[in-house]
Amino acid sequence: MEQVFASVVFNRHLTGDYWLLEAEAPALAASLLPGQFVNVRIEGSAAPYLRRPFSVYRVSRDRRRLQIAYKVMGEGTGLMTSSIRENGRCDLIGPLGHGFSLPANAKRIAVVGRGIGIAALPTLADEAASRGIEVHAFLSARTRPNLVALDIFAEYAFPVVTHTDEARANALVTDALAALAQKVRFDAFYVCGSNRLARAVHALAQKQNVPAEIAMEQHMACGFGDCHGCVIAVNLRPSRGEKAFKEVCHYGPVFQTWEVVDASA
Amino acid sequence: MEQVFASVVFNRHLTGDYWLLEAEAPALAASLLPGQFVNVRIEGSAAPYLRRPFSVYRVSRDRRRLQIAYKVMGEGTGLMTSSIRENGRCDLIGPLGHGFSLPANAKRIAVVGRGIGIAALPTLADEAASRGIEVHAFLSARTRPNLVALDIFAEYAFPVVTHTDEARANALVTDALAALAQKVRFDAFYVCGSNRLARAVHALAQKQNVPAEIAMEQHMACGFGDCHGCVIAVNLRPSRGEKAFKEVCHYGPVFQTWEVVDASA
Amino acid sequence: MRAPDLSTTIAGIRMKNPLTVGSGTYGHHGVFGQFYPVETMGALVTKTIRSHRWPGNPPPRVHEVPSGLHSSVGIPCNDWDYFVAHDVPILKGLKVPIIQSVIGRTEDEYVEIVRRCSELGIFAGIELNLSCPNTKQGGVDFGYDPEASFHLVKRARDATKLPLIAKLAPDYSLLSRVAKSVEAAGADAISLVNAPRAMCIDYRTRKPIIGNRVGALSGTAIKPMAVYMVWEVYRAVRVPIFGMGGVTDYRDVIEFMAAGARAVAFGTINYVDPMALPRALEDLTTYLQENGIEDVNELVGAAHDDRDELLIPAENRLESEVPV
Amino acid sequence: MRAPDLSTTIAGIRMKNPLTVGSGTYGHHGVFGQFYPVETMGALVTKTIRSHRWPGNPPPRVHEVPSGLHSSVGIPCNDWDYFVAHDVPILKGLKVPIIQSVIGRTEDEYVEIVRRCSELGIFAGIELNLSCPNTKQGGVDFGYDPEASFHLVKRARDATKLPLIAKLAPDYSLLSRVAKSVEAAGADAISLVNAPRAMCIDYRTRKPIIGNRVGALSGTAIKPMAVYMVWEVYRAVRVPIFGMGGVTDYRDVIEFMAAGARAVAFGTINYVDPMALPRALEDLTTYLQENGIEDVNELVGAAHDDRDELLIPAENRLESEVPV
Ligand SMILES: Cc1cc2nc3c(=O)[nH]c(=O)nc-3n(C[C@H](O)[C@H](O)[C@H](O)COP(=O)(O)OP(=O)(O)OC[C@H]3O[C@@H](n4cnc5c(N)ncnc54)[C@H](O)[C@@H]3O)c2cc1C
Ligand SMILES: Cc1cc2nc3c(=O)[nH]c(=O)nc-3n(C[C@H](O)[C@H](O)[C@H](O)COP(=O)(O)OP(=O)(O)OC[C@H]3O[C@@H](n4cnc5c(N)ncnc54)[C@H](O)[C@@H]3O)c2cc1C
Ligand SMILES: Cc1cc2nc3c(=O)[nH]c(=O)nc-3n(C[C@H](O)[C@H](O)[C@H](O)COP(=O)(O)O)c2cc1C
Ligand SMILES: Cc1cc2nc3c(=O)[nH]c(=O)nc-3n(C[C@H](O)[C@H](O)[C@H](O)COP(=O)(O)O)c2cc1C
Ligand code: FES
Ligand code: FES
Repeated sequence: MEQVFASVVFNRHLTGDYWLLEAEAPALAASLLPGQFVNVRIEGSAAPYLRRPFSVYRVSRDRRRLQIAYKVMGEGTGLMTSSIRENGRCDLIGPLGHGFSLPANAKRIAVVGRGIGIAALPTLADEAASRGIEVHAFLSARTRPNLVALDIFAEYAFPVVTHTDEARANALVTDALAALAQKVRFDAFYVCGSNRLARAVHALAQKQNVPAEIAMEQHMACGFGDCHGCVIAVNLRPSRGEKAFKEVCHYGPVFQTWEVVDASA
Repeated sequence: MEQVFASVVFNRHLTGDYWLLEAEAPALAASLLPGQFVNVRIEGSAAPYLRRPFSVYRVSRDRRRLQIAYKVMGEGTGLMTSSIRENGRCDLIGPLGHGFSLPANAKRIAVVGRGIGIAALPTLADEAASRGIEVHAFLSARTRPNLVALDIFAEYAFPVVTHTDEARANALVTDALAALAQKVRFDAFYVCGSNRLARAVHALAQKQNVPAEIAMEQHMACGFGDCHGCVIAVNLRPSRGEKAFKEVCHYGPVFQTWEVVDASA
Repeated sequence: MRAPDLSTTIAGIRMKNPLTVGSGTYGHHGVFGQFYPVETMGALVTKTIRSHRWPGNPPPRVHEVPSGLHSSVGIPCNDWDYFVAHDVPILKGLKVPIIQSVIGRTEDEYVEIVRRCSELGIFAGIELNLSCPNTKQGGVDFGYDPEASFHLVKRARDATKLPLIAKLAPDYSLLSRVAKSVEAAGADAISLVNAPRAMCIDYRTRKPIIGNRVGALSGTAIKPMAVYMVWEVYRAVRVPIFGMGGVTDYRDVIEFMAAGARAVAFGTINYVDPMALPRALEDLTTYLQENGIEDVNELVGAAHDDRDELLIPAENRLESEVPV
Repeated sequence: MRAPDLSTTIAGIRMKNPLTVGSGTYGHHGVFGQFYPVETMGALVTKTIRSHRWPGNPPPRVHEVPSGLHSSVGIPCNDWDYFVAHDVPILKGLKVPIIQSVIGRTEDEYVEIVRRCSELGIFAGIELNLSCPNTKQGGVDFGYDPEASFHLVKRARDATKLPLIAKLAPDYSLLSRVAKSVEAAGADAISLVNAPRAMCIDYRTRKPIIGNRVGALSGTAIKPMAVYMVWEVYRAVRVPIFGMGGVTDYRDVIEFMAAGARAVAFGTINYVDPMALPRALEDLTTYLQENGIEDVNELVGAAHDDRDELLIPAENRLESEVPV
């Protein structure tokens, strides 16, 4: 983990509400594990005050560059579109947190993402691909253009099931996963970006007795464990009961689904 | 006086440390008097918090557009260069304050400016020219490129004496004025941008018994008289003695030199 | 859908909407309505006046800080005769309830100016600016001393029949006690916060920047503290609250009302964005409509799950604790 | 030119430079030096610990505000055995004076944790975080009550021979009196300011944003108030001051020192710009050189024209006023 003033390769509109930022940051890119994130400072402006956390979307093959796919939400991400410029620099801290783990002999995994949650999945897909693991993607978003990363799954010819609210407002993309899981065996599930999907994935994982991981979000001040600001309530044992607050930036962002599903209820 | 969201005609580098902003603001430009100022809000950024006051540098012949010549000093003016864009809008309040007055039958006046103080003089020169009054300009700056407005005085073929610190660090541009004033009669003096020059002009004006005006600056919060923040100490009588605090934005920015020279001493 | 009811009554003063201005932040040398009709607001709070002429503090008086204004104007004031001759005729012409803010250096000065203002018969209420050092009692501001503020408000109470509003400055240790004191002494409402004391030092000269050395801090920067204080005082007293401190738009108005304010004042923002108040009024109306809220007063205290399950402990709320 | 002398001694603790960190703003689950060697700073102030396990406050705990951070973490804490087993060995390895911050819910808890920390023999000093509601005395924070803080510091004084620093939260009405109380009770230094209480309310839900409802405000926004308070306390007491509140760079360090701080702590900025402290150290050195200042201690109190011509009135400074 370190602070890097990365030189910006590009920062441009990606698709839908998303922008894509690519920066040269070998020190971070080289050691980054799937599911880890970086914390971005918007320089040259007194506001926003805090950094903004983003999953690393992709690492270049030579592991010198990394990408962030970010949705324009409020002041911070709005300013990112205008103030982070090609050939300029970008103040990054990373890699942060604990990422996804792939079971040792996994053959096939399912990744489930919704909205900006999808942005956490490509690094996992890359890692799985490099280990010869087959990835099935189940991606959901409000609108079709907001389904980022379709091109990445296509690169590997991984099967992708998509869902948009425009098309089928009340269905869940995990319905397709549940149906498929009756036929083929998945060695692990991964989910990100929706509580509803997390609950569905968790239920499925429990039924099939396979591990399931979830990448969590929480408002952060530091991103590197110093402020104790980004806690969520987690179950200390799968059977529930005892709970504790854990920092998403330090113990997460990736947790076992049993740790977090229903923990704050 | 009103608030106007003026449409920006251009905002570009002028010369030296100066930028020139031109905006379409008929409501302000139509009624603007020489020496009045506007208060600019930098929009789309939480910082800076306050508006920034600037003399109006020039009004277009059709009195629909106005210009501001501003020196890049700190955060506010720095952001003005990047955030105020062609065809964008610019939040202005004006015209503000009391400007210069030209004696009824004046034939010849002298204007003395240093640094950003020079930016207050062109509106006066325009007005003088329109009344057939001859203007002698005595302009001083740190470096040659920071002598703004030379082109404007040249338009009218008004004689200009310049001075830069590079050339003659310790001399005053008013030395030339003092010398000239022994030969030709000036009906009024105007000075802006330097205490030293103000004292010299005031001394000369007293000796020759002609009116002398000075455009003052003070840190401001509102610019339109509501906060009482921008006071300076002024003499209530030419003979000095009694003093009072007066708001630069409301009673000024233009004062008689006797009101302010040595008032705070 | 029915247009929401924006009117409110605070300290017996009927306002057609809950928006007003912080004393000293609106009104130009006796000229009001430079940007919009003063009648747009529910009530007008005027700049604090004294019973005597006062030049105010030496310049520089204002200095920008991140998200705020550091200032020390010192409440300059013309003499009473000038006020009567110059300001009163203008104020008389305004069709809006006027709350005149006053200050004194001693109890007697406060009482004197309250009496005079009362007699003019043109004000809807009087706001006591308690942020004046009580030189007889060690120089602590009246508003920072539960006993001094009690006695002061009591004497002012006896001097006028007009609604009396006590304006408090930010504080932590004694805020609720002072609030209870002024309530017990007969204040009809509490106004808070005034701008807290602050200082900026120039790192080059290593001297204070403001002429008075000590100044105030106002604007966005103080809002989270001001909201907290309104929330705390709402739990400590029953009189209504004028909330302020860093208000910039309708969202801030809602924030202060939810914390417990019945009316909300625009302060420093008037210098920067003079149309902020009328715009907030429009946006607030839309908000109420969109949220199906028919009466703006429903917002008051909405952030408190249960007003009677008070966070500040019961002992602090006993009437006996109030100095008498 | 000679390199300026940056060293200082505060509360008997020798620091090689006057820079330190605010408790709770530096140090990652017992890991220090994530970005630069912890030995860069003159002293390390650790996160406040309690004598017992405590989960801290419910999320959300942090919320951004203009120029600042609104937060309520609630000082989560492992139990003492964990601290001894896990943190102490790490702290022992650091080559920097360590000031351990402690808190309790009662006087006894404070005394207990002070005693335990003392006995470890690894600390250069102990900081008493006085921002805890004194539930036995109506729930006002110890640090907001001159008497309670006097008694607490006195008992802590008796429980340890280590330098004792009393950390105060922002206040207006009683700040100087509390400062004098803790000085009279034997505190060797005063640390100020802790983050003031604050609240943000979501205008959509009209409920407080932070899980604990009430949170703190820290960062740039509070700096002008913090500088004022250091300035005021410098005039009220003779013990040295650790100044903090919104420090971001060397200019802020100079500002706090000129106001009266002998050491200056970096707080919230550590979350945002973790290299702020080492950069400020470098810039401060350059500043001293460029200004021909040979000893950094010359900056202390430079904003006061005359320390003995005090603005806060003499009565407030009488020793007899201190509650005993
Ligand atoms: C570990 C992690 C990974 C993330 N990865 C991505 C990603 O790859 N792509 C992406 O588009 N977004 C991602 N997010 C969410 C992203 O951080 C927020 O959308 C962003 O901070 C919004 O900033 P803003 O100023 O535009 O919005 P505002 O709403 O104005 O932000 C206000 C405050 O809320 C915080 N905040 C707002 N939304 C979130 C959120 N969802 N999670 C945490 N804090 C939030 C901001 O950081 C800021 O402090 C991630 C969040 C976390 C915690
Ligand atoms: C009536 C009037 C007319 C002016 N006309 C011009 C002009 O035509 N061209 C031009 O370049 N400048 C002019 N100035 C000065 C101009 O306002 C400042 O240079 C500008 O505000 C600096 O802002 P900043 O954020 O870049 O600098 P910073 O130094 O970062 O500003 C910090 C604060 O100090 C204030 N401030 C700084 N310098 C001055 C100053 N000289 N006068 C008043 N406030 C100041 C700013 O407004 C701001 O509040 C004028 C000032 C006044 C009062
Ligand atoms: C320049 C200035 C002058 C002020 N004058 C007065 C005053 O005369 N009387 C008063 O009670 N409050 C005065 N205030 C305080 C405001 O009314 C208000 O309480 C405070 O600024 C907090 O609100 P804000 O942050 O919205 O400005 C003044 C504030 C400023 C900034
Ligand atoms: C998230 C957070 C946690 C903090 N934890 C502590 C703490 O445990 N003990 C303490 O004395 N102060 C604590 N503080 C207060 C800081 O040490 C400091 O006094 C305050 O934040 C003001 O400085 P700043 O504005 O530079 O942050 C904390 C502040 C923040 C923002
Ligand atoms: S964001 Fe600071 S501990 Fe996680
Ligand atoms: S700037 Fe507000 S009165 Fe002049």
